Amino acid sequence: MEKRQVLDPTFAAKLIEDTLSAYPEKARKERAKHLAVNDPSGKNKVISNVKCRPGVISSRGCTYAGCKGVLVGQIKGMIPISHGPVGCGHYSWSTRRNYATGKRGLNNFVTFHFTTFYQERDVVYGGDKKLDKALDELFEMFPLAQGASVLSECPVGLIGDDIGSVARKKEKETGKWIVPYNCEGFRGVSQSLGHHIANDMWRDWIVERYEPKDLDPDWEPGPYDVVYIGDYNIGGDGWEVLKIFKAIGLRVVARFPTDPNVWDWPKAKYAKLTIVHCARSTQYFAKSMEKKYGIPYYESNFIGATDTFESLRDIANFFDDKIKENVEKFIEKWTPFVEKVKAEYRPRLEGKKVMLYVGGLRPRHVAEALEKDLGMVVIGTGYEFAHDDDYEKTYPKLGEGALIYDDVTQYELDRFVEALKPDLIGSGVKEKYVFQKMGIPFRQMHSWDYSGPYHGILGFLRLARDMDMAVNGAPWKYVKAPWKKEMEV
Amino acid sequence: MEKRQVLDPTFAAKLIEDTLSAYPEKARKERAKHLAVNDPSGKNKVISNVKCRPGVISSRGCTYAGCKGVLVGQIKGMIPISHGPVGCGHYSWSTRRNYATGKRGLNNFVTFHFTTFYQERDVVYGGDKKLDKALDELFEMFPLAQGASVLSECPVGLIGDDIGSVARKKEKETGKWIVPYNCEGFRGVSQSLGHHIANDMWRDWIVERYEPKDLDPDWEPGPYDVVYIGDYNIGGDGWEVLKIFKAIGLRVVARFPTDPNVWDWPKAKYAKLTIVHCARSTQYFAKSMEKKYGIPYYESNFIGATDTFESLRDIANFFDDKIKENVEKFIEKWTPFVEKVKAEYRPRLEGKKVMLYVGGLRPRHVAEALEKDLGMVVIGTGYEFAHDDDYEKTYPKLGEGALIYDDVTQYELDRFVEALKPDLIGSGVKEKYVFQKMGIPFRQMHSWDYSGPYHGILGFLRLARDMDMAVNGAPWKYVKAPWKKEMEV
Amino acid sequence: MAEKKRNGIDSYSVPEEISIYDMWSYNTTMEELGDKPWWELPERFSSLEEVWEYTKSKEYKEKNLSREAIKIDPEMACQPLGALLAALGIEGTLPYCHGSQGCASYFRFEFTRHFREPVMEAASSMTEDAAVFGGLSNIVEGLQNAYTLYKPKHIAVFTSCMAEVIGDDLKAFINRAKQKGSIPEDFPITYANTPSFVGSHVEGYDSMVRAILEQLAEPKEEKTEKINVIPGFDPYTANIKEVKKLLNTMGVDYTFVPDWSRTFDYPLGKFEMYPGGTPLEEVKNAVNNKGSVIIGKFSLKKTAKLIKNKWKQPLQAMEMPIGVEFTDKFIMTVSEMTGKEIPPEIEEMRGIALDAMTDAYQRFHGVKAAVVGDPDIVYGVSKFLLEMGAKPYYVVSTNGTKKWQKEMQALLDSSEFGKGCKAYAGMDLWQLRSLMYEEKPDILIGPCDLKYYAREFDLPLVRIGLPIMDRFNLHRYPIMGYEGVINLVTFIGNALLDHFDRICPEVNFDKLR
Amino acid sequence: MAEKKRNGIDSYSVPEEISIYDMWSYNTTMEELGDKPWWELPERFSSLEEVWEYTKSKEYKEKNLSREAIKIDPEMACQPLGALLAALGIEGTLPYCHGSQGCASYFRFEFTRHFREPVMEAASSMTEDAAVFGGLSNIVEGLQNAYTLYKPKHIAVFTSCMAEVIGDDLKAFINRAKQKGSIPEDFPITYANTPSFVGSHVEGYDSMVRAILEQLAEPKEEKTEKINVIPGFDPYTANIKEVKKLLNTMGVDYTFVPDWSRTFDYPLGKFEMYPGGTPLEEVKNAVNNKGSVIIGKFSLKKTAKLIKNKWKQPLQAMEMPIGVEFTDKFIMTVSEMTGKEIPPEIEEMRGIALDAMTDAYQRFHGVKAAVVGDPDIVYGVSKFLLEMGAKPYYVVSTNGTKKWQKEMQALLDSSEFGKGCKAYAGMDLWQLRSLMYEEKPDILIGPCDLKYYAREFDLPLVRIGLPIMDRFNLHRYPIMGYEGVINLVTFIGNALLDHFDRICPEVNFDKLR
Repeated sequence: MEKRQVLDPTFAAKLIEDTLSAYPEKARKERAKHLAVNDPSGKNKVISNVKCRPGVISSRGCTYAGCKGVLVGQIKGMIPISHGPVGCGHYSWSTRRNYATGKRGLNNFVTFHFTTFYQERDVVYGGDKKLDKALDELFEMFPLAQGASVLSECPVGLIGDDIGSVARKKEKETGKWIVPYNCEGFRGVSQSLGHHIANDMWRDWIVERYEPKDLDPDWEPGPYDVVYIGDYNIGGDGWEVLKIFKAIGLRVVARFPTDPNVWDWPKAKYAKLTIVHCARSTQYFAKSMEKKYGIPYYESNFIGATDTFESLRDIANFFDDKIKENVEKFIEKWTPFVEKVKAEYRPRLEGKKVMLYVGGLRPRHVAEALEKDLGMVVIGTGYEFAHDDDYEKTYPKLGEGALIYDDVTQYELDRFVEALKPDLIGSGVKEKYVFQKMGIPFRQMHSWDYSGPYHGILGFLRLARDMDMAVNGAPWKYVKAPWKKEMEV
Repeated sequence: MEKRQVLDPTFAAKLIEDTLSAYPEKARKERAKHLAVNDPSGKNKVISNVKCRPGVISSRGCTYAGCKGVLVGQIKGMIPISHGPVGCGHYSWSTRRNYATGKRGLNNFVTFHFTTFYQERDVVYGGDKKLDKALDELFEMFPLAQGASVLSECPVGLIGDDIGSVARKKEKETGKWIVPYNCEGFRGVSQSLGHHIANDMWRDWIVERYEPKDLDPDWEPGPYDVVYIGDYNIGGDGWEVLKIFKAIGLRVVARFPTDPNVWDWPKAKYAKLTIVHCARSTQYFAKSMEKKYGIPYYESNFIGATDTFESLRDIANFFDDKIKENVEKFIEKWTPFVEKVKAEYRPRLEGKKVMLYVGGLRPRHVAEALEKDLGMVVIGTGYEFAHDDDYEKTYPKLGEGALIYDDVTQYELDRFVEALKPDLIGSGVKEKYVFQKMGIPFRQMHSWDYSGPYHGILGFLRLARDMDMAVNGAPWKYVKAPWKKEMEV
Repeated sequence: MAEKKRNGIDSYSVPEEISIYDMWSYNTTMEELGDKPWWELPERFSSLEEVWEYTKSKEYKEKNLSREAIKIDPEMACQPLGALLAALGIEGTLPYCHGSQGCASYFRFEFTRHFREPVMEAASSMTEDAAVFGGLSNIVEGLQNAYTLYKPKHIAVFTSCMAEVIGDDLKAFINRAKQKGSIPEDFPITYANTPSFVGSHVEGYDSMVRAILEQLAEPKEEKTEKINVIPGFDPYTANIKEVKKLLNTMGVDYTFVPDWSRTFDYPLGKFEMYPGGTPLEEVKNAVNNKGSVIIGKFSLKKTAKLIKNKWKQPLQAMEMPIGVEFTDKFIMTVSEMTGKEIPPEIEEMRGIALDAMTDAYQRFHGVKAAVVGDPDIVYGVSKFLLEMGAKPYYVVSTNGTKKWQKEMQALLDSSEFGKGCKAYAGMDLWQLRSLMYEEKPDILIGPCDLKYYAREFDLPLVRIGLPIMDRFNLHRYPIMGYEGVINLVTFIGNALLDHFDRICPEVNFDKLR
Repeated sequence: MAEKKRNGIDSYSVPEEISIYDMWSYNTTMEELGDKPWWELPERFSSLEEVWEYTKSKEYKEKNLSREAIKIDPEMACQPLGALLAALGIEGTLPYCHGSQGCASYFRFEFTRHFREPVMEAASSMTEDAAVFGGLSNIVEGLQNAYTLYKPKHIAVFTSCMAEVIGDDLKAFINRAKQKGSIPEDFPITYANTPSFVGSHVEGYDSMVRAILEQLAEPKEEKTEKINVIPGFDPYTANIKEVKKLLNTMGVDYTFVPDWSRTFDYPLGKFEMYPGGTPLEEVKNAVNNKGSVIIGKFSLKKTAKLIKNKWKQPLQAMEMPIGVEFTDKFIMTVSEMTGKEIPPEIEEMRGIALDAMTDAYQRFHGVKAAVVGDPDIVYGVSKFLLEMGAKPYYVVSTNGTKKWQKEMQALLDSSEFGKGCKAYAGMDLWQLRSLMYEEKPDILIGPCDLKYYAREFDLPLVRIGLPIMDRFNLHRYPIMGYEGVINLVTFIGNALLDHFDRICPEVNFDKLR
């Protein structure tokens, strides 16, 4: 991408400095390392994946949230047990719009809240026995369940319960799959560790332990087998992508967490390519597959038309000419549609300033879609729980002078927004109403704000429509009372 | 029924006298003739079916209301045209819960509002041409219509339009049935004339003009053929009765206005018996059939279990032993059910005082059901638009001392209610909220208050339940603020 | 896995051995009862389906839209109904309908069903003899009876068709009644001519409001510091309360006339013959106030002329304050006319309304609505929809004039969200049906009569306007003012969500919306 | 004659040539994508239907009701959430959660989704090192950062699990932070222990309310003429406004504490860090007021003890004023405690509520409801239902205690309409499902989580309580007070009618209801 300045770097640096000045000494020093003015060459780096400063109001969640809420809770056919007190399971009950087919209570447990409901006596005497019994009760209630996922909350780890041995014992007794996740919220510094734990457990407790033929005797590997991971299927995102893979001749033999069919996962080790959408949450798995089975992986982006087409061409390069031809045909077929969408929406969005603050991939994936396809200008971006590699991938994609903020605090983000007055902010629901109060259009970019799918080509229309709806939304022009207009300009 | 006193006749007479004292001289004299203290022997008569006094607030409707709203508007397959200005059709649009099967807009026009929408020019230049054109447009819109009913509003008659000749002309042109009703609101003194007009027109324009074989070549008369008329099918009343007729072996060959299949009406002249429910609105037709074809008629009452059983036995007497046996079997089968309903509700209603003021049959039909089956005590009743014969049938059915009020005025009814403090009032929606404001339970007894069916045996359960719901309804005990209780007793 | 349907609302608190009987057993088909529907007879149409499909066709639509002599489901009532509303908004007033037997009952029905409240109205109850001799004797006796029995402080007389066709002279007749001693000479009686074959309830309302203001007026030399606020025909009690709340918050001294906010919303416990209304003294004095604001510019043309031309009062005749911009306009208009500043409390209310709008607008964006009802109400509701990014795609007012249609269309064209939207004056619902088969909207907004079409098209219906006879309390929730904005967001937004939750596939059945 | 289903809410304002694409095209079956569901594999269950039917059986029900170790869809949150609500009801207060990384985000999620408003809360963000060394350093730095950055007037500290399991001593830690100069010595910090493995959000709310009242109290010799009004855990802003309206109408001088009515309902235009809350001066002085009324007797047991035993104030701990009788009781209690007479305006409000009740009760009579939620709320809502003649057939409170169950059952038994109705403490929704398959109710009332069951049983759902994440503005409509009675009549009554209009046969599709 050519070099372009989106903010005056001196101004941006001053803004960061001014903002930091409000902190006490220690926090100021620490927070300074998380904030930078972008130089696309990556000269100005931020640090990341370290503890929050206490007291600052961070948006981060915890390891349990990353493990249960983002990944494990979505597995179809596995009962996700929030193991511990009632709260964590309550707050993460159906709050992510990760879609899955199946019938609730029969073979789909995604929209439930299962809790072992720790009481004081469980904290004092330990909860392993309760878990043991809970599993019996659950399989009695839901005989079609393939198994259960046990997700530990803080007290479980702190009091030294051993969910691993309970899992092993009950697997033998019941014949079900039971996967223990020690994802207590106090471990790690954010959601990120939760992803890692989930990846490792899936590899060790499912993919490595079972063979495809155990579940599907007729199954044979094929030349176009791929695994698709790291797409949360928000609003149906992943289904859009699966349809495209089908259109270009690939066979998706396993996937998560898009409507994740856990019984297919053992096939992952026989695939030809692992396609990763959110590298932050699922590249651990991809790397394991590469290391142990030599399966290459590719980090895709299906947000935005340009990146979708580019990702497809890249994927085709792992295969033969047939797939390459299919991809070209696909692109040819859909280009007129993409142009129509751009013609409709780009003029309405061109040059609009955007600030992003999201999770582990969208701060750069979305940024690219908004800039390349819709002509918007991203003047600030940051991650809740990214690592260095994420930022390394980010710097070159953003314009010069853009603010980079890692684990941004409520205080910092408020100041940046007040100073920069963006036309649109894309972040989470906790931020949404703060900025809407200021009269600034906002989209929740974790959950697509109850919309979606945004992935793929049809999703691009929805993305473009929604950005227009936000930026040019009807009520915004009424924010200020007409009798106040002259006084407060 | 044995003689029993429900109010002290001296007290009742004094109440009437006191109430009348508020009137100016002329109105007092006139109104005095409409009010009486019941003597079951019929000694104290009221006059009826005369003009309202102006200015008094009467509940009566008009001839159009009686003709269109009560009878003609319900005919299935015939498009009811409110011929004149827009209002009358608007106010009578689907406001009666007279049920009919069929598909709205295809072969059922009961829930529509059709108006020729007179404007000033139509009043000045006449509206016959407009009607002519309206009929063409309607048959174009609704090709499955059997025909149309033309219902005149006031201006039509006042300016001298001739809807009869328009109807005849259009019948020839279109092959449809077109029946003109000169039911202008200024004719007559109440709804009553509207019923009469409808009866006569149906006889002259439908029953007399067509033969059953014209419409149903296979049809043959049978020994158990009856006609059922005067049941408005409120909330499905008529269907309950039709089911009973079927159960006892009668064949209903024509009926109105229960889901009225106009194409069957010509069969009426071949029936063995005309069963009349509301004699006030449909005995004209029954008498015509008797006079011209020697078909006897019977005035039934299917409100309440006792009267339903009695009516069935009476009807059976018009037929052979087979029907009589069927009726006895029917009664035997349903008596335990009736006893259960009574056991449940009678103790909750026994002795409760009721005042009624309804239309043309219910002031006595309902009174009987409430008294005989549910043990309530009717202390006052009256008709909006009855004639002498209705009152003659009423006196013996009510207790001594009960108030009888014809075309009661809002003023009179308020005074009576204030003085008598009944436990329940059954009247129309215009009265409902007046008396509810006073904290007195109320049931709309024209429309069954959005409930029903009340007819027949299952309807009796609903009737009993609803009376209990009204009299013992939960919110009534809260009417007075608790902090006011001591002060205002 | 389907559940057997139950008629939930009709579950009984009856012993089980009784309740097992199916109380809706009349669902027995007519065929079971031995009926043979005529349309199945051999010589008739063989297929209902075929005719039904025809009624959805373009060909049918063209015929339907070109009808001239018949209206099918028009959404409007007649003049005296509006006159009745105006009369009920004045203290101690007995409305009196001079016309045929029966009209008065119809008007009372309409309001009593809509508000679920008593509605008092006397009538001349003219019959055939009056057609021959005129209604003089009816009015002479009628006024005497009404005055004696019901002890009003004022009687408002209006006509229905018959009196107009036979040419009764109201003014002369009333004078005659006074001469004859039916009522005292100085007793205030106002009168208006309101034939049903002209205009609609809206025009009748206007005529009666004008008559009351004009005929009761007691002009004085000096002007007061008060203003008059005069609502258009409006079937809500809460709208009046909301507008008065805004005026009170601003500290404005005003006469709200007419005012039926208590007439149709007063406590249980005691029946009141005259529960509400603008005090008569204020009505008499309205002529002396320093200005007037009409909220409902399509409803009050004659009244506007009285104030402007005869009273020569400063007058602002504006839209109903529905939606944020028209409410702002109302506030600023009042502020300008009275010199009162707009206090922070008003801004707080406004800001909360904006908050509700921005919370919900993404559910409104692009949603196509069919909006049906009186000219002023659909004008305001459509404006609100545009402010939310929704599309008032079909704006239908059977009683809208050509002038209304032009202004309505201009409003639609003034917003980018109004693209493709159209205003239809004089249209009836059966015509709207044809339009909807061409392009189906997402929601219907209007009186309860629309329910037949909501069912046919499986669309949500938000009930606004008159009549609403099948739901509780809706007149108790304002659609005007900033509070009205919040209610419209709630009612329309949640209706869209209810509907979507119902029709969406299970995978999309989200706990977050 | 069926219409093709459309996803109405998602209609697009896009050019036609784009909009023709079906945006919900992912409804493509998984089979089309080459998936084979595992439950169709030969060795597995051959029939989903069979298992589904089994889950509706009596046998299943018995197993389901005897579960001991797992809860399935329990309807309750944990203590710190309640503490957060209490803190947000105090002027200038920064809530501060001392516990693991992440908890605070969950609590903020819950309220921000429910109210659609910003929710501010700082946290200690403890991680593994704190598990080893304790949370002292986190709180010392945390309080300093929070104080310096966000400039609160008061910080309210509460705990989540971790701090409780490792045994952090809040009081000592806070003193330590002050000694270290993190915050000024005289800066008010209150604290409460709120472990998630004890009680629910309701108990956490109680603990924090008590802590705030107790720890901020500045007792004086003299008593004021004011009373304290203390609400139970209540996820509405409008309830507070309604109760205050009643108090203001009575002319009572009161301290309403805590008060989040503006916290979650303030104007768009400017973000406010501390938009609402009871003034701190009033909170400090609450101890000196002449009496207290608790509205939410199941929510505030510890607070009640403080007031009664420690403050020795006259205390009335009563039901939430939901429904007419509990509202009457509230009015009379306040009147008695303050000596203020009950003015006619209150009677007017009450009478209008009664009017709405009697207009609608025939639609409620005998209707069986499943009512789910917090103990105080379901207690009040059930009372309202009984007052309407409806049957609160299943009253489910996962966080209800045995004592609550007993009192709730007694309330049900006290009414003839409560016959057959039952209270269920500790029950979860999956258990309620089994009950409902035995006897299906007519309507569900409770938080939005019930929607899954509403869909399964095809029942109307009236959303009351916390959380409501899928509808707009409901917290802006009170369910308390006389206004609340009207709203409950409207919401429940019209939901019943909506549902009936939907499921009734066409012959019964009436324009009048």
